[in-house]
Amino acid sequence: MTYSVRIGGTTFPNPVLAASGTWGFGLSFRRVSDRLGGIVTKGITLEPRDGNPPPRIHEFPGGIINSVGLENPGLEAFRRQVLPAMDKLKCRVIVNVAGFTPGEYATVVGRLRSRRVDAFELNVSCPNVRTGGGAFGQSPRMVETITKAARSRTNKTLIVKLTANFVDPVDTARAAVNGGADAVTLINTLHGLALGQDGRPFLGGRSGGISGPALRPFALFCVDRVAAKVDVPIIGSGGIMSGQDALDFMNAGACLVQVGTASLVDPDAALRVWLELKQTVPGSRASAWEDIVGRTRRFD
Amino acid sequence: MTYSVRIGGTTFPNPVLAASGTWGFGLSFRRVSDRLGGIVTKGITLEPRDGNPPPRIHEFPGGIINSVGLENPGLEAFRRQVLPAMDKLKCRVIVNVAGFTPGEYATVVGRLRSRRVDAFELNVSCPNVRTGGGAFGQSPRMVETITKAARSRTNKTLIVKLTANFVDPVDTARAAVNGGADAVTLINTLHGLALGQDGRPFLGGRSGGISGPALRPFALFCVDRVAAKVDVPIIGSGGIMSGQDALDFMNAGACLVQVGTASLVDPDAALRVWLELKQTVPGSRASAWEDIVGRTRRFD
Amino acid sequence: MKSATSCLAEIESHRQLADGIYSLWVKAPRIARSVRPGNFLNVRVADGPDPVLRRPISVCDVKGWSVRLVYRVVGRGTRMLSRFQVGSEIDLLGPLGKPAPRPPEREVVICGGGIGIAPLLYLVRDLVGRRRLTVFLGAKNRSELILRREFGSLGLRPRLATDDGSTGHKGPVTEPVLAAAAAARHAAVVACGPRPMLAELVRSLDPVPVWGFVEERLGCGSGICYCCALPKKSGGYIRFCQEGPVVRLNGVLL
Amino acid sequence: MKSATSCLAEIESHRQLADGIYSLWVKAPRIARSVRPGNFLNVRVADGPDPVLRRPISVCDVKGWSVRLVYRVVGRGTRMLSRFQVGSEIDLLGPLGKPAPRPPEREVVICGGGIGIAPLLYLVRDLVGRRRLTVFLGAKNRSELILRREFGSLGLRPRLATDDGSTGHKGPVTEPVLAAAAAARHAAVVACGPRPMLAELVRSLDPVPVWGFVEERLGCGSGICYCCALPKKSGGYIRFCQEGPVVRLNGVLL
Ligand SMILES: Cc1cc2nc3c(=O)[nH]c(=O)nc-3n(C[C@H](O)[C@H](O)[C@H](O)COP(=O)(O)OP(=O)(O)OC[C@H]3O[C@@H](n4cnc5c(N)ncnc54)[C@H](O)[C@@H]3O)c2cc1C
Ligand SMILES: Cc1cc2nc3c(=O)[nH]c(=O)nc-3n(C[C@H](O)[C@H](O)[C@H](O)COP(=O)(O)OP(=O)(O)OC[C@H]3O[C@@H](n4cnc5c(N)ncnc54)[C@H](O)[C@@H]3O)c2cc1C
Ligand SMILES: Cc1cc2nc3c(=O)[nH]c(=O)nc-3n(C[C@H](O)[C@H](O)[C@H](O)COP(=O)(O)O)c2cc1C
Ligand SMILES: Cc1cc2nc3c(=O)[nH]c(=O)nc-3n(C[C@H](O)[C@H](O)[C@H](O)COP(=O)(O)O)c2cc1C
Ligand code: FES
Ligand code: FES
Repeated sequence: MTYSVRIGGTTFPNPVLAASGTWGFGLSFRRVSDRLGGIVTKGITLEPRDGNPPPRIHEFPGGIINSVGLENPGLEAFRRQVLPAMDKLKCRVIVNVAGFTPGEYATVVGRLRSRRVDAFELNVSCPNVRTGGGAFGQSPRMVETITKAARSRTNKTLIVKLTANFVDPVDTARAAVNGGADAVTLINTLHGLALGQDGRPFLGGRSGGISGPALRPFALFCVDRVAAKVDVPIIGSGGIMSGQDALDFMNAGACLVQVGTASLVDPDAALRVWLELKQTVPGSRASAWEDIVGRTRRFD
Repeated sequence: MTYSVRIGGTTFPNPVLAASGTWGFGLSFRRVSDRLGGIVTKGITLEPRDGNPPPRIHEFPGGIINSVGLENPGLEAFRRQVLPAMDKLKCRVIVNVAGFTPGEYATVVGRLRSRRVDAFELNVSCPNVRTGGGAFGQSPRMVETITKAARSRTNKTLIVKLTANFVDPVDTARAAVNGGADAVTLINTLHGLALGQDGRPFLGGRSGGISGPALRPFALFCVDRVAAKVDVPIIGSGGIMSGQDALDFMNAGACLVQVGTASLVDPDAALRVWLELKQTVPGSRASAWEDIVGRTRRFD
Repeated sequence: MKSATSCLAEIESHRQLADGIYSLWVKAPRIARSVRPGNFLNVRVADGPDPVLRRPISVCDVKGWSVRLVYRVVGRGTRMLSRFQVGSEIDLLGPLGKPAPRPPEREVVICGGGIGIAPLLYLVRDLVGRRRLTVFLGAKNRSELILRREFGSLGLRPRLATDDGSTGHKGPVTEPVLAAAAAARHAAVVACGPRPMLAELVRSLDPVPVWGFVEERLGCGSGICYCCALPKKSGGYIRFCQEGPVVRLNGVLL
Repeated sequence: MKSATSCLAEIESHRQLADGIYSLWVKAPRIARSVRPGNFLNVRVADGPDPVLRRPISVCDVKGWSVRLVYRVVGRGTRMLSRFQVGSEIDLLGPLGKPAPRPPEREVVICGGGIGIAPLLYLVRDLVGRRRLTVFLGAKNRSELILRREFGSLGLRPRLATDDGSTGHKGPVTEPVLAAAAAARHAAVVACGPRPMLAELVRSLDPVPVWGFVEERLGCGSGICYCCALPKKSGGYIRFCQEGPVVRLNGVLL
């Protein structure tokens, strides 16, 4: 029996990935990275970015709001300094890419030809920057344009990470497919605002993105909805903390899942999710996931 | 100094309302109802409805998901049996109305001429019924049509309760204003799915609506966003549990707030929210809320 | 119905009765004064919103100003409840639910299974002397046959059943109940226990009236949220927290 | 840096030092072995996700296999922490953060304000005998001047200051510090306390190097989330949980 999952040209040894922005570049906890299905890097932009002023994180019951604002070293420093260090990772590497024009996505994707990069995840859904990012993800047309632009520059596996902020992800998932995506990730963080006692926005970036268990039932709804309507592999993301949570997303239709906020609480979380998930799978099929992915719809 | 707030033709003695579906018809806890700014009834439809099969409620960290499915006695029974009993209430009464065609909204609104009804809240955003309801709220055009239809049948204060499920509430708020609404309520519950261990949907209605503190930062974001872009009075709703939460929504731009899920935990919650909110207000202005509503945008 | 309020009650004693089953006495004069058999309390187990909702627990007994709850740890909420210390305060909403009606029949058969024994004690206390009672209590094993002494001190001799035969009849408690109730043709049955037990009683005893405590998933417990639908045989639902928790099982779908 | 793991550590003692200030000893051999002055632990205070994040607490002292944390209750998380019982286990992630560098200067002035006294103890233990130390401790009042005995048993005579004058200098601890440090021109200062205190030291002592423990809002504490930005004077941010918590304050915006 195999636990592996194939998307585009990439085979992931198991379906649990570390989510973008919550795992750095996979280097801090290699003992975990190397046992996961793969890791997704922090979002990379063409130019380096300092990110948003502090505070960048706020808590509310069941979740957090972050406004990191895509702090990253930029394409060139990533290529020259970070990527070589990632050579020692033994897992699949997905590079998360953000941009402010479709051309920027294409450029970043086009220049990362290293074999160390297995796939790209186009982040058209980051709510923490004023222009581009999140706004793109709310327009199916822009999603298609960006995906096409990136597709034309790479043969690697191409994933588009979608938002459900004020847009039906069914529409943007279709757009991503039309643009040539191999898979979609559902969902990125949801817009969130937190205020201080005097009414002033608490976060340095004014508002931020909601993640953690509070996001889970909405994310799960989105996965189920897109799975029912669009024929595309789905990577589930939103509040996954346990093997049962991961199983829920797979039942709803995801073939891979990402663990984000949970890793902030415990760096072993993603690995624990994988080990717990593995426990729940009966060992009788050629592929462990055959009976599991999309199971929920069989009860309809 | 006054704590009252005026919307359309209705003056609310204070800005805290009990939210629809979480306060029945205000009769169970009159000692609370009578001290609130007002109460919003359970959603009323033209025909009686049994609602969804159980279970109708599920918990997740920081929130709940409900799929009551608009169980209600229908317009006629409401008019004949419930409304007379509500005569003894000493507070403002807003009747929440749901429908499956624009005409149904209009009919319900048109037939409720009783002076006991101060205002209507058109629920174009209930996620717990397959057709109509939620789907309407995702289309600005439908929102406008429904609002117009209702407006043509009543002179009472007209509020439209909007969703942020897969639609930008800025667009639907504008539509509501164009249709003749006096105010909008932001936001109704967000779609949520919960699964059992075997992948089967947990709720009898399959999926449901997320409410409670987990919804709060997203709801607050929506209020702030609409307040910045649309010139319409806003009633805030989503996870309000304390006076500080209510103040947050007013700072973000709401002139009234609704307390929903908190009342399920403690029937005194809405009253407590009001008393706590009152504490936070400096007593120096003609209207207590002058300096408070929309304060957040002054920091931009 | 009087509208319920929440109150903070001091915990007077809190101990384990059997594996995972706890007995909690709280000092709650207002509740003790007004609570009726069949009522339940909605208990706040967290001081924040996780879990958001209260947990409904039936009143097991009342003595002076004190109220007793007996509960089984089945998940996160009841586990949190089990950690409350003597001397600390607990937030209770109630009494909630409709008082259990006294069956008009002169003869009443009581059937409690597992943790379902607990809510029957206070109800039986009310019926003693008013009806001819036969009490049947069943559980997995001897140690989970809780509250035997309390039933005994009401002058009753409960007939016992355990799955493992460690005490009384070996097998489900429904077996001795069915034998007895079939004999007593004019009896009513009042039962509390797992759904399959309740369903079996209704099915096998038909048309004998069976009243039962049902455990439904609640939202508010106080009638305002319509989250507690119990399907009626005739279609539609009853608002369980208002019409129950003790309902005539013959009329509902279990 | 070695990558951190979480572990369950048994609580050996837990007591109140002053109003709202607690001392916690845990048995954590792996941490005790590897922790360095300046390191902190990220403490899980809830068993569910409310609050979601851990709470960072500096290591105050180490003895054998045991680690001491001293903290002040300021909000929900620290209040939950204060309720942990002796004998129970607590989930700790660490050691985290960069070990505090030993200032190259021969003379070091230590300045602790309020709860900021706590992280300095372990650091001072490391410096004793290696640098000439002058220790200044300040607090609101005498009872909040914590850990005086511990500093004393290192052979140091801390100079004290209280806001209310109940012990030592009456007024902010910065006053005696500034007097002394201005005299010692080649000293470095290591400080921990409220931001205004730190800012005042940097401003008044310029260009004397001031090293300080800063309290920034953290996400992971382990370098993977970029939520802990501390603005540099030269623009941009340092990733505080990796470069701190002890940083050269002269280079950052407080
Ligand atoms: C009117 C009423 C009276 C009750 N009286 C007692 C009693 O006297 N003693 C006793 O031990 N138990 C009683 N229960 C059951 C008790 O409320 C549940 O066991 C408890 O809510 C489970 O909470 P949990 O967080 O531990 O479990 P969870 O982790 O939430 O769930 C575990 C299981 O408990 C059940 N459950 C969860 N929430 C509810 C809910 N709100 N209502 C009903 N079931 C739920 C679910 O079926 C679930 O499978 C009563 C229930 C009701 C409705
Ligand atoms: C590296 C580091 C070491 C620390 N060492 C100690 C120590 O040894 N002893 C001690 O008493 N305190 C220490 N703190 C501060 C301690 O972490 C906070 O007081 C605690 O997180 C507050 O949590 P709360 O839930 O009680 O407060 P909350 O209710 O969350 O908030 C109360 C206040 O605490 C602050 N706060 C909340 N979360 C954080 C966070 N993650 N990081 C920093 N501040 C926060 C906020 O400014 C807020 O105003 C340290 C902080 C850092 C970053
Ligand atoms: C601190 C933080 C930083 C993040 N940065 C990125 C990012 O750079 N690119 C991206 O696509 N998603 C980013 N995300 C979103 C996560 O990858 C994930 O999709 C989201 O948090 C929901 O999953 P979770 O609830 O498991 O965290 C970030 C999330 C967090 C909490
Ligand atoms: C059990 C339940 C039933 C509800 N029924 C209705 C309804 O009939 N009509 C409506 O407009 N909103 C309904 N709502 C939504 C609430 O009025 C409120 O807008 C939402 O729950 C968010 O606020 P909260 O987090 O304070 O609960 C319902 C919510 C709950 C929890
Ligand atoms: S549980 Fe809310 S109405 Fe019954
Ligand atoms: S707190 Fe996460 S990187 Fe510093």
